[in-house]
Amino acid sequence: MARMTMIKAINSALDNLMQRDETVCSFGEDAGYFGGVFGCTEGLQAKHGLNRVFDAPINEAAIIAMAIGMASNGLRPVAEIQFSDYIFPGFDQIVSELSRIRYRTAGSFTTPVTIRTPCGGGIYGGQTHSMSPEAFFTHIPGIRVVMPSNPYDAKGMLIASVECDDPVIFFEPKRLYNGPFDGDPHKPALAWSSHEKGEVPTDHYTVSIDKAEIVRAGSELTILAYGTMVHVAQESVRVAGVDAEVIDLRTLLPYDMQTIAKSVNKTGRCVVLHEAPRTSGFGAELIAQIQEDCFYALEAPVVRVTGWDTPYPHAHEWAYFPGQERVIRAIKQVLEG
Amino acid sequence: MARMTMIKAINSALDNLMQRDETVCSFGEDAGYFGGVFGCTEGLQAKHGLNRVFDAPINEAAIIAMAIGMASNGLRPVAEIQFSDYIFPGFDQIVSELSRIRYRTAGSFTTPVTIRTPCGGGIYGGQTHSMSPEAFFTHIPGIRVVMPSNPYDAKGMLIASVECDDPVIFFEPKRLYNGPFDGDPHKPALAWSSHEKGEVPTDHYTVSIDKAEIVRAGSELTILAYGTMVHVAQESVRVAGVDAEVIDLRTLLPYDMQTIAKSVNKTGRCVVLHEAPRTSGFGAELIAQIQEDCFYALEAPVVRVTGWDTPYPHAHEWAYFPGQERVIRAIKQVLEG
Amino acid sequence: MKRNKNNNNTGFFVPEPAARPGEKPDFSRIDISSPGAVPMYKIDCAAKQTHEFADGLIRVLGFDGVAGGDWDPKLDASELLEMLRLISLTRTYDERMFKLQRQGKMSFYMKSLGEEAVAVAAAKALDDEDMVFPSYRQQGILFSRGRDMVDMMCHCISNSRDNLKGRQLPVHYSWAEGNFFSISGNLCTQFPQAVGWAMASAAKGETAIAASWIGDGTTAEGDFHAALTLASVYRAPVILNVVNNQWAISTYAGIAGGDQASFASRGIGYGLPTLRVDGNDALAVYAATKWAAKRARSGHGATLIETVTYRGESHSTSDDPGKYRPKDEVKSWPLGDPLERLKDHLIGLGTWDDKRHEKMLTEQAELVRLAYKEAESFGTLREGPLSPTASIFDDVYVEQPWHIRRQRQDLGV
Amino acid sequence: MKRNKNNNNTGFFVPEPAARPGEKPDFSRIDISSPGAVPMYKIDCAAKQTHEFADGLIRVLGFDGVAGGDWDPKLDASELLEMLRLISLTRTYDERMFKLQRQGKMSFYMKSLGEEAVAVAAAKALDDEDMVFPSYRQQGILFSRGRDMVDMMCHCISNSRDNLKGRQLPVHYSWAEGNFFSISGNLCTQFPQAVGWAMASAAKGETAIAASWIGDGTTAEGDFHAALTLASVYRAPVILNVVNNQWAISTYAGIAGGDQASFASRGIGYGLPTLRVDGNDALAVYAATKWAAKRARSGHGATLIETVTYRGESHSTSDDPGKYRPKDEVKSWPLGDPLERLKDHLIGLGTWDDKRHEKMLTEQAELVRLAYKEAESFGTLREGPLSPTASIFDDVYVEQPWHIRRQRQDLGV
Ligand SMILES: Cc1ncc(C[n+]2csc(CCOP(=O)(O)OP(=O)(O)O)c2C)c(N)n1
Ligand SMILES: Cc1ncc(C[n+]2csc(CCOP(=O)(O)OP(=O)(O)O)c2C)c(N)n1
Ligand SMILES: [Mg+2]
Ligand SMILES: [Mg+2]
Repeated sequence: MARMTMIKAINSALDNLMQRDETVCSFGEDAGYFGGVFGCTEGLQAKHGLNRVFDAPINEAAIIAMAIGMASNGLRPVAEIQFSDYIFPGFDQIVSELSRIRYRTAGSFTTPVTIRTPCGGGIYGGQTHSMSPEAFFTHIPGIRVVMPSNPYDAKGMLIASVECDDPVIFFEPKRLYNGPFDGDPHKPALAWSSHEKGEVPTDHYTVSIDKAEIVRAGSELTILAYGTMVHVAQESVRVAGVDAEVIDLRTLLPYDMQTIAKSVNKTGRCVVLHEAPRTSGFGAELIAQIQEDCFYALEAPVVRVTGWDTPYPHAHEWAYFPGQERVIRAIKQVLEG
Repeated sequence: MARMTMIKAINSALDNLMQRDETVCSFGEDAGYFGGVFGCTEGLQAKHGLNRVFDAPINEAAIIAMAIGMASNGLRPVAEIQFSDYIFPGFDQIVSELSRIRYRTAGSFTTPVTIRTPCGGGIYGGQTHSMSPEAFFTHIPGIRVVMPSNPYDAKGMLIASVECDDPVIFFEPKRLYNGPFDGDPHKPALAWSSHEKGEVPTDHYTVSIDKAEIVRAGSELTILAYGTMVHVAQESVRVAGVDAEVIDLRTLLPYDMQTIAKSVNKTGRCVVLHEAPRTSGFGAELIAQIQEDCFYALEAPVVRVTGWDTPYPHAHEWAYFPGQERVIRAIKQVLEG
Repeated sequence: MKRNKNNNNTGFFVPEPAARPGEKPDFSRIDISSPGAVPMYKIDCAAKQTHEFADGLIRVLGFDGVAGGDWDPKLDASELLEMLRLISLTRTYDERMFKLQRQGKMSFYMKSLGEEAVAVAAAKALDDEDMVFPSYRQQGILFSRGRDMVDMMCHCISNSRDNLKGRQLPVHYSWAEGNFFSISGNLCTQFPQAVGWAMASAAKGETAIAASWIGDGTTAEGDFHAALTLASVYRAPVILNVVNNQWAISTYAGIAGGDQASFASRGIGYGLPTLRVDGNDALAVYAATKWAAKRARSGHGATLIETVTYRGESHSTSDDPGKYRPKDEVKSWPLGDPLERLKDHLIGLGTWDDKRHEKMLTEQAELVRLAYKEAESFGTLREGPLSPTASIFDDVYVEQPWHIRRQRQDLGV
Repeated sequence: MKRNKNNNNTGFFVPEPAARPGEKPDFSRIDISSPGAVPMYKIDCAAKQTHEFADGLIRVLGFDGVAGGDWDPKLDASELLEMLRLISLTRTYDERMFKLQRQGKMSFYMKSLGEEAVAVAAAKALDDEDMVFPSYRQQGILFSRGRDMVDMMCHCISNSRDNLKGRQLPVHYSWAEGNFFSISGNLCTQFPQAVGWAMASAAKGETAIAASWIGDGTTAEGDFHAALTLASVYRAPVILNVVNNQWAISTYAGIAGGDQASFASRGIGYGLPTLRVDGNDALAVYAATKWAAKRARSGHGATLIETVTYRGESHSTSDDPGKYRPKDEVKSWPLGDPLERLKDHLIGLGTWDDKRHEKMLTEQAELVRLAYKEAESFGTLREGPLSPTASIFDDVYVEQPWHIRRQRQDLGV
């Protein structure tokens, strides 16, 4: 075991995968020689060779299409999209192709592609380096959508994703790359080395991409979060001094409704968090399903704490980011409601 | 006044617009000389000239980008995307550009583009001519999303869309182009000439793109629908013999929450319909907001009747399409729930 | 807004075809070099060498039926006959299926009339292990690779034997066993995928290459550029084919930029070798494909091939070409008919005659008729039986997740 | 999987730059023709005529500082001096802002070191009414068009005077009054938009044209193809510029296909005239832009221009180029420095000298220092004041809809 940042954990996952399975390859813009703008693929080209880890032209559709073609010919490509804000030129290849090839060929062609891409705000990236576009992907039948919130899960879930025969969109909350972040930009930055989930085995292991994790058991209310918001939730609960059950969803499509429903049926109250804009965000889906499955247990409306329905502003990052203050207000609201 | 199909109504709207405002122009694949694969722009090139109504190369990104550039230079382009299934190559231009230019320039550049595109199933179009992708667009702050359900609204809303200074995605339920469709494929096809909403003024008029319409007042439950599902809802209510309030949303972003909440607060029960896949479909957003605004009035879980979470299958169209049987079952469920 | 007609200094230019309905067809733009005008290149030549003839036309079969020039593949009579048979079979099949669609037997159909040689000759020049990524107008490949016609029909009528379980529109074939990739309804998406497939083949040290086909109109898509960029950068063993049949539904090739430069010449800016070929000349298509395949297989990377042909029928069963082009335009098409030209050649060689030809047509018609009869015994779209309804929930994922399972239960299947 | 190094017959090819960190820089691929090698074309020439030199280099300023050849725009000394001043000012500004970013005054910065002439000379060759759609490395245009430097800085430090209300990343300028379109963080999206803008101008019968700039790496995007297709088909009055500064963050131009063919040559397949220009030669850039602008304005349509230059600094404040290219690579760059070259030319003409040059540099540094002081008086990102917090909810739509109003109330602003 070793303490790793999320970047190192991802790197280690790719390294393990490539060592065990010669069909695994990895590519993206700046992801070859340089090792990626965040360093997730650093050293891998030198170790595994040019045909397995390489730079791609700046064309996200090309990157995804290349991955689809490779996967249909027996490889296990891991494509990196530099920022999830830039995935949209490749959206058609995901919606119309990647997600449907198994279906439209009745299983005779399959495309086990993993697309890794950093998402989320908190780094003063402005409207083109801060997006949380996960909701779009949860409306695409045929792909899986996952998002880890710590290095241990990142490695285990990435390995599980690449080994899974379904295509997976693997979101990496970039604000968590180097350390946990509880939503308070004024505190000194934390490092993963000081966090138990920074403890990462160097060898191969997997973390289920079907299961949510209850990161804090509680009875008063349920908080559903994923990515960076898991940490914001935990700290908000601590500050508010409430006995909340905090669930790290980890996987958004399919999501783990069993764990969610069990918790909400127990607490009767629920807050849903995400960084993405509210309208038609993934929180909407969660709430729709919760009110369907837990209606008679609910004692107050489920409350969403989300990014606003605007592009992500640069200077007013902290007015946009759904930080502790907003989460705590929501907690109070559902407890009173 | 005249009886018109939805196709003619759209054609008439464009004709009126081009007559009144010389900055309005219209283009798309096969939308020039030929007048579009559904005929919506028929005759307009001959009447208004090659520079105002013209064929575009088969590149949806190019079509939308061209519209953005033109709109930023004072024109009012109406871009046609041949099928909404094919809008995704242009998705980036919508998400990253069209929706944000006003915002990122603090209002100093604006891009009043209208994108018209046929959507929905019911014509044996298979997975690439049947999609209902509206939910994706409702998660994009900065654009408006509308969908008429009849010729009268189609014309009035299209004129309102083009005259609106916000970018608008204008979905045209292709199953309604030639007549209303109540979800029963075994009945003989109806024509708009036999429907009161087929009565369309030949002159300029507008229908609000901010307001839903209560197409049937009722007290027992509220049914929210848009596009083709409005007709399915109405017929299902008739067959089920319940006193439902049926609301044609008409506008999905921003949606008319006032009308919705008023109705649900009154009836206490609600069914939401759409053709699109369920998970993270637009129904999820409606339900999330309803449970927030009407929680204490709700007497049963809001039920979704939707397309399945699969690509749209060709042969089993009617097993996929959310027809009357499923709607009636849902009505019973919320009434009993 | 100024509403100027074309070619003025104000107003932008909107290209228009040489002839619209009611006007006289005009194909003076088609530059017809004689067989031999374009030299054969060395298999490892610099791409630049091919660019000189990016606007030319590789031809083998003269209009007198005689083969000639560097590119003559010098095929055996039996190989030539096989191509003739396949082109004719494709046409016969198309003809029947189109009619059956009109009779309501299927929801949709698309013919490849007049451009059958593009698919058939290319397929014959490729190895069976090579993966093809076709568009919807290369059904000829299926016949060439020996796909069972009944299976093809069962797909088109979406019955219980449809290998795609009724999930795809007719003609959107997929045949994994025949290395025939699933045809997408979305244009051009398969072009860069083919490059990725080819890269994987190279990475595995295998000899199979990939080939893909798109139409003239489809070249305008961004994915076209994606494919050429990838193919150029990684020197992928792939053949990228543009089937320029002059029309994209109602828009002529000029709307995709075809009046300004040939589609083959698009490859120049990527440093890809480009071959522009008479698409109605089965021998030229065969030779060009063979050359590109050999080049790819020997590690010299991708080739862009434009086949110049003419779409002889409507785009699909959904449009009426009389609304946008002269009704008899095909009659003026200067490159003739691929079937007739190959037939003339064979007759010239003395290995074929009109009688045998007639006999073949009759036999093929009967073959198709019987095949359809058999296909119908497995059901039709309208009457059934179809694949089991519950199967619509399969293959979305490897395993059915909870939410899809719930939906299946909801439907009660 | 076979793991072959490049150029074998198995394994696909992955291009690599001539030199990596620790290796000797090698620019032997840069073909340096002498001024005059590329002839001047008639304004209405056939596009084909320009294609002959799509791999050549239009140059005016020899390395001896003497201007020559057909393309010499023969500018007045005052015009030359103005360009010198603007190139230098751009550089001085960049230098200071880069440092200030390091000091935490802004979140991000990007320099145009070594390629300032591309923006400055082009801007000077355009009319002020022409709309520019730049990338993030053409800040020189803003200086050329006389934008207030304090305003530029206020944008970069996102303060209360930022004309974009703090909504955009630094250097993503937008200046409607100066016909400078909003810079997008998304690569290439503006390229086809510029064509649309130009078409609208033509449709309205106006004389303004559009010009857009992207980098070498960005040419790989699908929107590049969209732009060239639209520009070719509709003969739009637009200039499409590719600034080939050899690098795209850490990937060299070969990853975008630049080793196989010049970026200028991409235009050939669209029938667009192509000019490949020494980008560090302000006179050549000026002349090429002037030619393309005149051509566009007289109704002959679009031109593709590649300017060959070198990115002298890191990509942005976020990367360390020492990790992917030789540290001193810039010193080996054969096309020299645009500022030095123009300065030498002016000195050669006798209208400039080192002393005046030093004085100009000192004055500009002081100008920039004072401007920043003034800018800071309107706040900084860290300390504020910023635009009012409530303003983040404005301009999403013309009017604030109910749901955004609710969210504003939620935030309590
Ligand atoms: C992305 C996308 N856009 C639009 C369409 C609609 N469409 C189907 S075929 C076609 C024309 C294609 O023409 P061409 O590429 O010349 O091929 P051909 O039909 O002539 O073989 C169009 C516009 C589509 N299927 N996919
Ligand atoms: C669509 C998209 N993909 C990726 C990026 C990330 N990115 C920003 S700049 C850049 C490199 C661009 O290189 P080039 O086009 O050569 O321009 P230069 O920076 O050299 O001026 C990349 C990959 C982006 N901004 N947008
Ligand atoms: Mg065609
Ligand atoms: Mg560059």
